Amino acid sequence: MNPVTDIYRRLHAATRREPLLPVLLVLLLALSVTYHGFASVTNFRNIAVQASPLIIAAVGMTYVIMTAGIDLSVGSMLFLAAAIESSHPVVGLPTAAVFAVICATGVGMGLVNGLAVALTRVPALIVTLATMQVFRGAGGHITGQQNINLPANLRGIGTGSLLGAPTPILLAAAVALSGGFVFSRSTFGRYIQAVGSSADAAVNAGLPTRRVIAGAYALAGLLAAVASLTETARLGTVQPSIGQGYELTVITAVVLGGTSLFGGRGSIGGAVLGALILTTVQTGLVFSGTSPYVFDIVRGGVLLAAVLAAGARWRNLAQAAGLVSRLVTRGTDGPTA
Amino acid sequence: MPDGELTVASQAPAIAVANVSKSFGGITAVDSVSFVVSSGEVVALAGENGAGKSTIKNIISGTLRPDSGQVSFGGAPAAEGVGGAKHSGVATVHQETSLFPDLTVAENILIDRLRAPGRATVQPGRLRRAAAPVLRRVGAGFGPEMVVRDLSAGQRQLVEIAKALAADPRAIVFDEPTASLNLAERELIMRIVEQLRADGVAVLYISHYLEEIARLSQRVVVMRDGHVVADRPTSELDRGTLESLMVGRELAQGYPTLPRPGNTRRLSVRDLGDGGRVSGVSFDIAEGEIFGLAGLMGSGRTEVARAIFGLAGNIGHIEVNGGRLRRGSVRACIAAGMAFVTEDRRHEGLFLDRPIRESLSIVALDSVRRYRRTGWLDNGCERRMTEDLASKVHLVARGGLGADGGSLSGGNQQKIVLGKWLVSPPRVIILDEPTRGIDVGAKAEIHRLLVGLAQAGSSILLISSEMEEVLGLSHRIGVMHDGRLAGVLDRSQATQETVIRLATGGSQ
Amino acid sequence: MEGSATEPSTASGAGIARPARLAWLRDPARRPGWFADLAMLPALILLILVLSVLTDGLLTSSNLINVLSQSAVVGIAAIGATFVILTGGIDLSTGSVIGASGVAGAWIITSTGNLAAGIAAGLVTGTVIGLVTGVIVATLNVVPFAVTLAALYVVSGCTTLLSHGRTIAPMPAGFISFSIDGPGGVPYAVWLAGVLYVIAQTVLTRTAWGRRVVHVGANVDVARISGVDVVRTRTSAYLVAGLFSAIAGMTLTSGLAGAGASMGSPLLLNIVGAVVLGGTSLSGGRGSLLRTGIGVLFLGFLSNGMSLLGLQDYDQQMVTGSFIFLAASADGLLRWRR
Amino acid sequence: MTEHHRKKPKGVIVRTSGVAWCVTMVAAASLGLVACSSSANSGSAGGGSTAGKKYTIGVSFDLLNAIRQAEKSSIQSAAQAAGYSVVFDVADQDAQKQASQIQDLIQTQKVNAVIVIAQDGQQIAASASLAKAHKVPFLAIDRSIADQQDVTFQITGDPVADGKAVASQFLAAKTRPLKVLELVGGLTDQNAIGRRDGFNAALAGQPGVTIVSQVPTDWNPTEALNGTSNALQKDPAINAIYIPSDFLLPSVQSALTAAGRLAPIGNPKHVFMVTIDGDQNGCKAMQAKTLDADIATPVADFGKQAIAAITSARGGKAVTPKAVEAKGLILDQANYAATSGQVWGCASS
Repeated sequence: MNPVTDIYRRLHAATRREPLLPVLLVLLLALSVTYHGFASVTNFRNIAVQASPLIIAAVGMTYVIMTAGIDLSVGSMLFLAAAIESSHPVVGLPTAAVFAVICATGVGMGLVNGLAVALTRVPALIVTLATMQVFRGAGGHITGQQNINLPANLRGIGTGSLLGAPTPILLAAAVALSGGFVFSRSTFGRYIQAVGSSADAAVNAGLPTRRVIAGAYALAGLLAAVASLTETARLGTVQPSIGQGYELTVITAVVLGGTSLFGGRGSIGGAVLGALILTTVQTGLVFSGTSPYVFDIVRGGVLLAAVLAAGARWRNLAQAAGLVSRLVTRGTDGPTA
Repeated sequence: MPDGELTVASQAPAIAVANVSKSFGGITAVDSVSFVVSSGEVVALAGENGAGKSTIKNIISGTLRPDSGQVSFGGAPAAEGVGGAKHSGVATVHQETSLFPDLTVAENILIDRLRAPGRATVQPGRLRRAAAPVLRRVGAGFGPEMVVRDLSAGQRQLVEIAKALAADPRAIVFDEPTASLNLAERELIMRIVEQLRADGVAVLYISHYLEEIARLSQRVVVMRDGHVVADRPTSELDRGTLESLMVGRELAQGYPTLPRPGNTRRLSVRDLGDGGRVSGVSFDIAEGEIFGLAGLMGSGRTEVARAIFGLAGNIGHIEVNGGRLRRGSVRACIAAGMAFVTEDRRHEGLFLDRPIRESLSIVALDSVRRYRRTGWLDNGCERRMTEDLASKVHLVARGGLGADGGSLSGGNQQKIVLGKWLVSPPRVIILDEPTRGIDVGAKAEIHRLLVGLAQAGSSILLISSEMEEVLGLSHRIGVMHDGRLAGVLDRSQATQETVIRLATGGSQ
Repeated sequence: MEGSATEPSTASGAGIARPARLAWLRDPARRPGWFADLAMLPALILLILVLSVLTDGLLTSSNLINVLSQSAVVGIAAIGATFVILTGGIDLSTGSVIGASGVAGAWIITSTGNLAAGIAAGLVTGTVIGLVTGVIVATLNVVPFAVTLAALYVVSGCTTLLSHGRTIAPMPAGFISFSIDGPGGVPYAVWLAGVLYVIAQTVLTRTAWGRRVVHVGANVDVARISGVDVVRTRTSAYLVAGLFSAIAGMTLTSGLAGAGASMGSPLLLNIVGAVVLGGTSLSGGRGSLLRTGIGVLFLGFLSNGMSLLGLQDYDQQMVTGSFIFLAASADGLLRWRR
Repeated sequence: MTEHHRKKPKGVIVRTSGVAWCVTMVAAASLGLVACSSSANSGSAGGGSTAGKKYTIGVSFDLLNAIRQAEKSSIQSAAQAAGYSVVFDVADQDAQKQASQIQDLIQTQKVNAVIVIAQDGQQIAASASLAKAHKVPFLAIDRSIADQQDVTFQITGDPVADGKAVASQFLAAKTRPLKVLELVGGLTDQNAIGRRDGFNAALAGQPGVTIVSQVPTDWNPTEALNGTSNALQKDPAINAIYIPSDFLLPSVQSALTAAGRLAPIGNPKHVFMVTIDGDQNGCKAMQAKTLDADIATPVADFGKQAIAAITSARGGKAVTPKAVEAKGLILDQANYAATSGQVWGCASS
């Protein structure tokens, strides 16, 4: 087996597992060709740094969506963690202590979601819709809606660099790798997919479904806090508008990555690639200098394309085309047909 | 009858149920049930649907807590929850497969032992190596790396049994393991049960098939309406008494006499296929004729039925009453007067959490309109239509037609799935395993209904894995083998042997 | 678990076995369907009582009219959202459609000065967006959450692009009066919302289409096999949602005497929250417009009461969030406890 | 036959409403608690309508951030001085919510005057005419209202003028040619549109000053940070940035430090920056000489002149001039020592 075919085989296996890999490469290539400033190490480093918080939050969200749940409160958790980080007693602590406190807060917030979803039969969408407003309100209470600047040591996480690479990238890479490892190689990861795949079978098999679900949301809370650490460190200040609408961006990245919203099927690698693609598109738009209004349209279009590609099986598409034409010819005869 | 005297082990019985009771929302499901299963013994648990067999199974397996009474394994009282049963070596094979569609076969089988003791992580390779021998033991023809979503119903049942055997338990509870299996696979399961008994494992075998009970069990526990009505050695019970014990009244023996079929061709199918394994199937059904479709599990019978009704691939040419049918659309089939009774009544038959009235009136909803063109519904007319349908199929609904579909027993649910098509007499009725998993009494009623419909002129396509039922009810029997129609036998030539020969690929 | 209704021992005799002891409240068969829909009414009444004690001036007629007119827009859009949720889907794009239809209508009104043409344009815009979303969800069998999320971005982006982010104003006096004055001091918009609720509830319970919407949500396979045109029912549900969002958009434009691209986006949370608060189940197949109406009023009185209490902005968010969870868990707690 | 596990509950009506009843009781109790605690610290009379007692002013802001807090305290201090009490609402950038809140203030809480920062200049017209109908003075600060007829008094910044003022700073800049990165606030926010259009109009056709890229931020600090670093990456020759509001300044500063371009004036790598509003960050940046100019919003005037207008309106006198356009106070390196005292950001820092 000469090395070339070996590399080709492994690449082929990788693309079969992660269909998004070629899409990202083609996108980067196209942008590098069209815009001269794009194809430079600093730019790729920039994209990676900007994508890091999204990657970290997307890994947590993938675990939640894998259990056939959803977490709308990730944006508000980001803000509350930042608020607590900038609040009086915590901001004075040494960096390691702050890091520990914020991670503990994250797990606490995640557990609030997890226990509510696991113990009561309230659908995850509603639990997190409620906690989204509760966390946002709590954060506002703590910061009193002021802009609070962070001391230098806390900003180090965002702007410092370790072993030559910016810390956010290292953090994101660590979270992605450990997330993937835990998912495929730990019983918790297997149980997550099992619970999402069929809740009844999980009860029958005696799996600790409630603990698994609570664990998934706790993990999502922890990663939201870690994402908040990197995000606020880069921003330098804590402001009331942090994390607003962030949950929709994170969900877009996870759905782009091929994770099914019905639960059971998905991949951590997909979420990471989804986040990178979204950030690359955002950067590409700045480079292309198109009018600012177009940003939302492009983001919606990318999500729609990903969903159509993943959701519709091609046979189904042909059948759908036939149906649509028949639907149109017969004319929609209104609701009282 | 199993030979050799009973070697009942001396020490405490493997499974002991001591006057267990359980009720749901005021209605008692089981009331002070007691019996024991010692190791090295197969105890059959028989009873009509709704007699409480599944409740007992769930209590033993730990998914349900009894209101009163006690379950103990090998003398020690059962711990709380599903884990309790597992720790004391009791495995359960559920009838509704409890598998994870998105996980691999190996992960499903070893779901509660994913990590080897002392190892920190899960090794997929080790899982596959551990699962392969168990799969071979149940004779599964597929590998441990397959994803369960891609397996057929029969294959999933084999994985379910392999999962129970993997824990090499001291006692196993089988809940109708052979319901969706064909003859060859059923034979394999029975041999496994006999092997388990020889190895000293205690087996509680829940089944509707009286011949299986007769062959496998030493003792039979018969339940009716939540009580144990008999707990006697199998040798003392012949088929007739067993049936009457279960139903509590005399059962009309045999099948109703068949009317003479008409000669005008009602349904003609030409080289039908679903784009997959099934192809080239052609047959005709005359007016008032019952055409049975037999064959091994996975031979494509369900696919044929679904292809005709537009639910699966649309290759081939179908004519109803001479009119060509536009393929691939359920609504066109219904417009042409066809009806389809689905195999999986709980998920495709009726609404479990909507009133029964809505499940009954859904097909003919347009005929219940008050004013011709508008969509307005006339409640009074709908109530009259549904009550007349319910009486036509002898539906017994304790809470009236407003109660939810889920509150009914299996037999009554099946009557609804059939009843909703009978507003106007259908020209063609396709039935896919109409009497699977329902009790003897309800089964007889459905047989009478089918024959009545045939008399009224509808032509019926009956698919059933129960050889006795297909032979008893059909004018002609088509036998499927590996996706092809192996042959069509007339009622006179059709016997169990000839059908089996065709079903297993032999010549006519 | 055995079916709770064990078959009576003697299965003799056809026909419906009359339930033995008939407590009118306990027997679901005899109780009219809409009674169960009032599950959240005691909660609403209690909330109003508590708020009227804590603040004064809540129960004055002018404040009651204010609450109704303030809840009219969310109420009308919630009708469409209810139909979509009943089919088992969800429509995140309702906020953007409110903005889009408002801007389209306002643009036609200001450029041509013809009120009727403007309103028609707004309604057509919303309905077309609903149809496109519905076709994608129904025919390509794609997850509604993701499709409507994409629609949210695309629609708001296009509206902002076409209107260059500017608010289109002023509106003709006749159009503004639609949401201010009306018979008995109650604005026409509130009467419109009330009439729409009555029509929608009747259509849902008394027409074949309404029955089919619920059946597609309860169990799509049973519906498909029983001859329900699942694709058309789902598509028409999103079309109706688009229409109601458009009506809400025009009402909001008249209320604010101008239309802005992002005027609708903050309303999405209230619309979905109100539908769920009322008790319509997110998995589809269970719910009604009566429940949604109660949910809308609940949120309306809650936010009105809190602003009268002078609660800080972030405290209001916390209270609203906990109320949505508590009301939803009232139903959930029941199932969990059993 | 195993039963479907998640069986629909035997939802007997008595039990459902029973649970709903007790759950709402708990929630109502918590609401009462929050209400008491919050009314204690918001200073306004505890929810009771203010008939007969102190003259009450109802205030409705579009959102709550640093500059709004400053405006809130300026109103509160001026009102305290004049003996008025203040009831305070925030509309979370939702025009309809703002209209509802103003309706509640006027009709239910029966406030004697209303001060508003409008989420949208045109869409606030309905509330203004409501106030006029109830003969309640309707004042607007910071953001102008399009249709003046129902407004008693208005003291606003002038976004277009602020944009022009920033442009004049760019024209006065010594380094040539200026390649400008223009950050845009909310795409649908009339204030941001005014500041952008004023700036673009003033720079149109000017030699030596070109806007190389426009980056939308939707008033979101993260998008400002990422947008700036991407723009710097795309066009390293950028040597001037227009920041429509100070609260985005920290993000731009982080992006510049990451690109190694944050340097005080005089250092060749210095990027010419001008911003608006004059908050604490702006003032600090002026001291550190990394910021070239800041068009400070006269927050203190807003509070004082609004309360003064109310007092005169209360006395029956017509308020003249009806609309005051308080141009931004230009604070640049030259007049820093003299004017920094009047800038609200520097006063409190």
